[in-house]
Amino acid sequence: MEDTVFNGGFFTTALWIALGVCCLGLLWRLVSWLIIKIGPDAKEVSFLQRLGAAIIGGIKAIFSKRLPGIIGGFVLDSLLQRRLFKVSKKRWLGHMLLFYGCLVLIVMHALHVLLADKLFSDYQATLNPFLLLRNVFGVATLVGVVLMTSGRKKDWGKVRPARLPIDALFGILVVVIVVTGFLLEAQKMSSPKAFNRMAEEYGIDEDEIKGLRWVWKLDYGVAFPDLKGEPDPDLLEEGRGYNEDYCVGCHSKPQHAFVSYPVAKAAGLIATSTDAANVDKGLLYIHIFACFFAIALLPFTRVFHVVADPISLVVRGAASSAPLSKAGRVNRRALAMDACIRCGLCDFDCSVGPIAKWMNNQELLPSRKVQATRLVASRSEIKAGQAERLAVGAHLCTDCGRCTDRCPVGLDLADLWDAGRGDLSSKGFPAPAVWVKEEPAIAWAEALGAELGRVPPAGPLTADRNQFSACVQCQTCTNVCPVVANSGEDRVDLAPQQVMNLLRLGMNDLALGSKMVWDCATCYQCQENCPEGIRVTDIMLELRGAAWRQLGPVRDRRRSI
Amino acid sequence: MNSQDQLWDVAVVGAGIAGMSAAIFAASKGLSVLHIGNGSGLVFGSGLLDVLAVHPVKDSTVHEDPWHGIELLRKDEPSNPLALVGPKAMEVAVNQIMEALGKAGMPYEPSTTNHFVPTSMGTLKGTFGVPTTMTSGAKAFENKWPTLLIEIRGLREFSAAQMVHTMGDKWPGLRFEKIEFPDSKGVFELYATHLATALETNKTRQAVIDIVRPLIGDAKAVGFPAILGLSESTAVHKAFEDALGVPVFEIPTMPTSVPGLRLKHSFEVAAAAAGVFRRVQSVVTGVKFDNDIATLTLQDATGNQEVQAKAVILATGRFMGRGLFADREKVREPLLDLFVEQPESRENWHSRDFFAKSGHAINRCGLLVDSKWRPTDAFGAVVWPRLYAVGSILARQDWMRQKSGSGLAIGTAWAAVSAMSDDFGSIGGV
Amino acid sequence: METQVLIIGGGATGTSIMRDLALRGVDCILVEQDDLNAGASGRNHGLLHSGARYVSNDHDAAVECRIEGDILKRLAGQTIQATGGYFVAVQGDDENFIADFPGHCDRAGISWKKIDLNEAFANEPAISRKAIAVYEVPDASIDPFRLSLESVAHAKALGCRLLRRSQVVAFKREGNRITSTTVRDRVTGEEREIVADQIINAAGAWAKIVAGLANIHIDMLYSKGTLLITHNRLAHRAINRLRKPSNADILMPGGTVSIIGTTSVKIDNLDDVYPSIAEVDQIVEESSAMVPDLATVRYIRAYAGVRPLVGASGGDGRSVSRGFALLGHEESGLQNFATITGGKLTTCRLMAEKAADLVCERLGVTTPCVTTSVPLPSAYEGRWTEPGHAPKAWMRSANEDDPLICECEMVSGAVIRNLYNQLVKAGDNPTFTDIGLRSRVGKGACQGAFCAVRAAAHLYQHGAFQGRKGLDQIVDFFDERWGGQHGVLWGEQLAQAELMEALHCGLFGEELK
Amino acid sequence: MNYAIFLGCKIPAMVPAYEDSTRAVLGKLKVGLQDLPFTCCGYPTRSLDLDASVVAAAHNLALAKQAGLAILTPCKCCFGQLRHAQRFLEEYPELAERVSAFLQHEGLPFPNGVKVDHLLTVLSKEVGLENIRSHVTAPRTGLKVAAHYGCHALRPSAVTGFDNPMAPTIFEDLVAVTGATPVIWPRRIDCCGEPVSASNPDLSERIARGKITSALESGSELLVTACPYCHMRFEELAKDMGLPLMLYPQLLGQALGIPDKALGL
Repeated sequence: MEDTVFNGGFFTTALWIALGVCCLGLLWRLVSWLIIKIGPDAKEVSFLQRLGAAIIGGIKAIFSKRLPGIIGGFVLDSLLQRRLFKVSKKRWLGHMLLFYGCLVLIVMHALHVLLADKLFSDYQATLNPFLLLRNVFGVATLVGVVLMTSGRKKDWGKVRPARLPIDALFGILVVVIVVTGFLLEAQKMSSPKAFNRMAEEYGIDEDEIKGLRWVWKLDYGVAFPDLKGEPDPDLLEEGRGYNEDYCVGCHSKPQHAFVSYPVAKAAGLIATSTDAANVDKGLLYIHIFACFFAIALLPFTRVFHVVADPISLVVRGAASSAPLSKAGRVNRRALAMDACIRCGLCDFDCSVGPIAKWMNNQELLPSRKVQATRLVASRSEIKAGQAERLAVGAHLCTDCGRCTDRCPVGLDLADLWDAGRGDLSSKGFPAPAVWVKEEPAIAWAEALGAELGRVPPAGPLTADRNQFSACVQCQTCTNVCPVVANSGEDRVDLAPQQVMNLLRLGMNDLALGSKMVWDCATCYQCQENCPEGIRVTDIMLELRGAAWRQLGPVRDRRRSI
Repeated sequence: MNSQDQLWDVAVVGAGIAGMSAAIFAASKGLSVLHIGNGSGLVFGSGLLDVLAVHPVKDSTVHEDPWHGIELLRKDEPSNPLALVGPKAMEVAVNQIMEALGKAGMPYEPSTTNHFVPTSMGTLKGTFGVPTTMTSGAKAFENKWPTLLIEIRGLREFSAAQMVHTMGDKWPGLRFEKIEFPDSKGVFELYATHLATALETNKTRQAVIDIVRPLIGDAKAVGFPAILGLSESTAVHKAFEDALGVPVFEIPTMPTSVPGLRLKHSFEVAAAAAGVFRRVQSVVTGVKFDNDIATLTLQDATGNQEVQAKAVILATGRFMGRGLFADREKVREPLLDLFVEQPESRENWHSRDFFAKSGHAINRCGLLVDSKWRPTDAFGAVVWPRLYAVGSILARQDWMRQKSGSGLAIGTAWAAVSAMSDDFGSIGGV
Repeated sequence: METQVLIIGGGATGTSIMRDLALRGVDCILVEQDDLNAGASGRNHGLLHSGARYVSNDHDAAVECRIEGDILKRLAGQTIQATGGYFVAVQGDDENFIADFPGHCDRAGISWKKIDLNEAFANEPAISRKAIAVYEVPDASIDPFRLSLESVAHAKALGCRLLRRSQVVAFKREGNRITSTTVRDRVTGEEREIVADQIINAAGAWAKIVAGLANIHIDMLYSKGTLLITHNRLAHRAINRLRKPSNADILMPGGTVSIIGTTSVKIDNLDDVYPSIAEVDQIVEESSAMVPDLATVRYIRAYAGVRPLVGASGGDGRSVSRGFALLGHEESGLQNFATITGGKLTTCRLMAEKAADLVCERLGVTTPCVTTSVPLPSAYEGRWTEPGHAPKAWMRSANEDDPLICECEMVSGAVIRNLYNQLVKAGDNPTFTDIGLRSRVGKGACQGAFCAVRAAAHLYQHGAFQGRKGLDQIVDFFDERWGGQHGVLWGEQLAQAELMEALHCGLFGEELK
Repeated sequence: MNYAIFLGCKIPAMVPAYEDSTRAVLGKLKVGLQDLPFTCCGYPTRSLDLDASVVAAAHNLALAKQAGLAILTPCKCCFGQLRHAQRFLEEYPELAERVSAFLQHEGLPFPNGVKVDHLLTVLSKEVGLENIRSHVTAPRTGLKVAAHYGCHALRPSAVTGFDNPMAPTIFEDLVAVTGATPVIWPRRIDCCGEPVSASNPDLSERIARGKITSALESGSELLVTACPYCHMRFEELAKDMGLPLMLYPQLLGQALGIPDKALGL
């Protein structure tokens, strides 16, 4: 029957289309690693340089002394998922079941003509151990899917790693393929029609078939509607003889199909009607087309990481001794876009995780930032509000490198964040310490005044009148300030006592945009030495927060005009 | 070591000159000293240590011999704390502090009389203890040496031109030159401390020397605003004298002055050397006494703590130091609500003339003490047997007009610590 | 010297008359014994009345204020901040008075709006939570120094002259005319004669004394009013107590500070006008019912002005009409002498118009008054009295020759030099006090202790000062500033004053010079 | 003695030798260290959002509280920030309430009363100078060492309680224990320049250069730091200017006879 399916023009066409889409997709993704530009330095390298870097890198990796290490790393990190194992046993188990379940099914079942038949001389889908194994791996796949998707909410709380609908679709496809596989198998087991077709193929005559039918009803679970009651023992004995002669060579006992067989038994009652309704055909179509669809979809979902990740890990292994060339780095970042599976393990350990939760800004988390980095690099315009959230994420990152350490696929995330900040910066969203200095303080004050009229105090310290009432204008704060002392020709616009004095005068607006506020080294000399106990440095820090909150929107609005 | 874990011999509250001196004196007598206060008031110091220059204030009589001044004071104002300390104790005390400061990096010229130091305002300041970096100024004026004063563009509080204009009639050979400090191009406002720290590096110092050397001409001395180094002033000053070949002196300026910061720094080092345990940023919010032990409540960012001491020295200063606080009704001593001798009503606090000849009455208000420097109530009764008060918080003095601030602080600290250690001897406290 | 009109007194009235006449093409000289706005014109709240203050007891004055206020807002807007004003009644205030207030406002044509208490507290957190009613009216703040400085600048541009520190010491009378006026320069002591066709006595509280020199008696009452300046600005709007006018019931924003006043104390002698300790205490205690912070806030200055009240013969100064008096003195046989006095800062333009009308009629000048239509030009010398202007200007234009001199009010060296040089050019020998009047120098927390030193150094560095002038000026300036600090020396300001004395007496020994 | 070691973000990523040498030295001196799942101390966030920075610190303090441990951090900025957070939690009760609710949701206690120490204070006050001296087997006699204090531990002293902010001695004492000679140099308590290295690199370098010059002109042969930020600021520059640079536990470790490799040298 399979042959008829594959020989049919329709199926073949569909398969070729699916394979074609898959190949084009793969090609597109692979090429994109040499095209996507992330980081300000990406503009400095050409496509050819990047191609060269990729090829040379690959050759170097193969011929380097590190090769055994790379291979070892590949085995441990890719095949055995060592990094994942360290972080979460459950997720590791899920991942292994899913990946190897799928892999075996593909090798042994889907591509048996190409692979299994050649690997195993005695390969027969209906023979043990293959019959048993197919069920085992089918179940493994399903268990893997369940393990991978369950309990995530509990692990991550409110903060969730990024998900795309297309990834969910692919997951559903996998489940559909496996489930329809089981159903199809069960249907075949219980189907008299299938039995008749086989009998016909083998030219079994009328007499022989009587006993055989009983044997297949009792031992193989075929639901013959007309066989009722107990069989004649002789007839059965005879049938068993025929079975030994004709069938056993190709058919193991279906009980080994420990999933399909019970299903078949359960489905036995309606087997005739399903036969009549050609359910087998329907299931087959679903099964096959789900496979085709999955093939076509593969390069466009995160499952593509099965291709990207080993490459990423190899690159990591190859590069860990010497830094990559600029072109290599740029390629690497592009590859990261595909290699990132958004597993969220980086989020789990992110140093600013608590801050992300508190600020309710998931853009602080690495798994989101990978996407954001790509977004920023690929768009010429970013909406102000969105950019603001992205910028917070980019600028609050502490560069602790834990995400890079934890990443199961070995991405150099630290480099990616750096590049992302560079891109944000060149798109007009540098760190506040940078953009505040774009305009003199007086210009900020005028812009702010035009919008707000009256500028509210920067915070509790600034609002506290008694802070400044104690000031006797002695300028000790400035005298001990290393910033004023070392500014040289790039003089500070306002000395610390002048900032304090503006606050005393109630002219917060003039202090907000001051360069001094951002050049403050927060060394606390002023605060320590103030004879009146004014918390000069704490106030500077308070002003930074206020400048960011109050001047940021002004800047965005002015930019959008 | 944590300050709350032990019973201290003495807790000194306040870290101006008086508190610093009291802590150093007490520690050098072998007492364990807990010293509370941030010492930031010291930045207002000029580095000069006055003992007594003016008496009587209403006649503006300036004395060259401070000991003679104190003798006169003893006759005219016998209850003035300076008179109570007396010239002998004063001399010992001030010399001891000058020595301690010298060891801590701020040496003073040995002295027996007042010196007249030219100030940035163009006035002459009669004072006793002169840092070695300033002594040649007094000599240059005294001998009317032809002298060059250096003005630095951007240093706003100091104009050598002003000094020359103001003092020129009494000092004919005085002239000035204006220079640009190295690497200060485009900087509008310079701050003395920054120049002082810059001069502690060879490159900047050499650059200034190279600028000044050709300007000296016939000058026998060169005066700078007080910017010759912060913690290394002796070395910087010496380097200038060596390179310029004439005496070099600093001129005391407005606060925040470099010598004020030096004084603060040197006192901290001297206190540490004497074994004083400092709680710099704590504030004493309450003191309770029982028979033998005082319990002080300290407040800092980590909350309240209690420490215990056998004796307490109050050196919290006047209004600037928060040792006294005036509301509209009266002057109070905020920590212990001690009795404050003061004018009857606010009408009498200040004269309507800022420079009134006899000064302002409120400046003579303060705490009254017995012969052992222990605060008393209005009727002369001691508040607690081992609570002492020193420095400007004491009544019946006007240190600003008498030019006696440091002497008052150091002398009373010395006298009180002496009285206290006698008491410790009698109770076997040490 | 000869001129058509001699104006005596450089307050808001005198300077407005000068400008009014100048605009009509009449030549005039203004003589001022001290400096501009040295009297009541410089010692008030700086409140441009909407008129609401007077609706209950003086309908005409209320209407006059509304009309004049509108004219000034339109033509001299640079001197005015449209702060708006609240009238606030607190528990215990007269309920009938509160209830009648809106109706009175309507009758005077003054717009008002009842403000929900919570909204009022949100807008002006300083208001007492014991407030029971709040109305909003279009009060504004006016800078009287800028007004006078720019009026003079305008008049001078049109050819009129100003003689500061010039005191009238005698009039020569021939028949029904004063033929010559003797004026003494109070700095040099020199005397000179000024021959004028007409003389206007606009000497404010001193009008009685000036008239006395011409043997004319004016029935005049002196009412001293004391005001306090806080270290911070406490409210955005003018906050008036909604009750019968009494002590300490107006809190005015003055740029970066607030001004609370006043009192009303009858005095007989103009030589001794200073804020007494008792008045200061009274203001602090009474005002805190309306704005509780006033009980604890840091005050930096106190000052007192004298209200000249004409035509009364005793009784409480406040109940006398604030309306002004224009006296032609024809009854005393003089044909060329007139006195204008009384009135309010808000109505100074109107007073000037009336006075100028009178002398123009006597001179035969028929050009009508144009001060209701010609805007007051902004002038460099008037710009610096506005609190908060100097820091902005400095931040815009900072350069190497322009360091900050007054850190409290952030007045830069260039401003001080320019003001100084302008006065020198006008033939004066300027003092720090003169510069202080034309800028914010010395008006901040330090009250001159730091800025006077820097200002002197700066002027020496630029060659403007010679000899001992710097030290002399510093000492004089402290004395002048001390007068204002004296009344508020407790708490933080006392500590600040102690620092000032420690530096200037303790360290520099300036009292010994 | 047992501490939760708080490495912060910079040490593992940028100055791993600091971690190695700290662990080696403390191991030798029998100070027990435990690793907790700490996150960012909040210091980098303080410029933009005070509340968030306090939460970040409180989260870590709460982990230590839960484990019943005091915190030891080798980073002066983490030290200062954790101390500051404790102060802000006291100063702003409303913020403390919100933080408390947040931590409760995470299953963590409110972190009052957690002891926070810097490596140097632990060595000086808890381990004790005499105790350390008794372990010294290879004294660095004759070596002139400039100790760089680091601002965020020293100041504001009211918050950090590290040492006398004007005339500190703790670091010199610890240098002396190794047998080396501490140099009192003019700029020893000044800023290293690192906090402005991103926003104003020129300024940052001028400050750092000034410090190194000051150390060199005072005759120092080695500059010692005890903070990853300061260390990073000096790393390249000190080498260029000819002043060797070490982390304090490296210097101490050598004196204790720990092999260089274990100290990350």
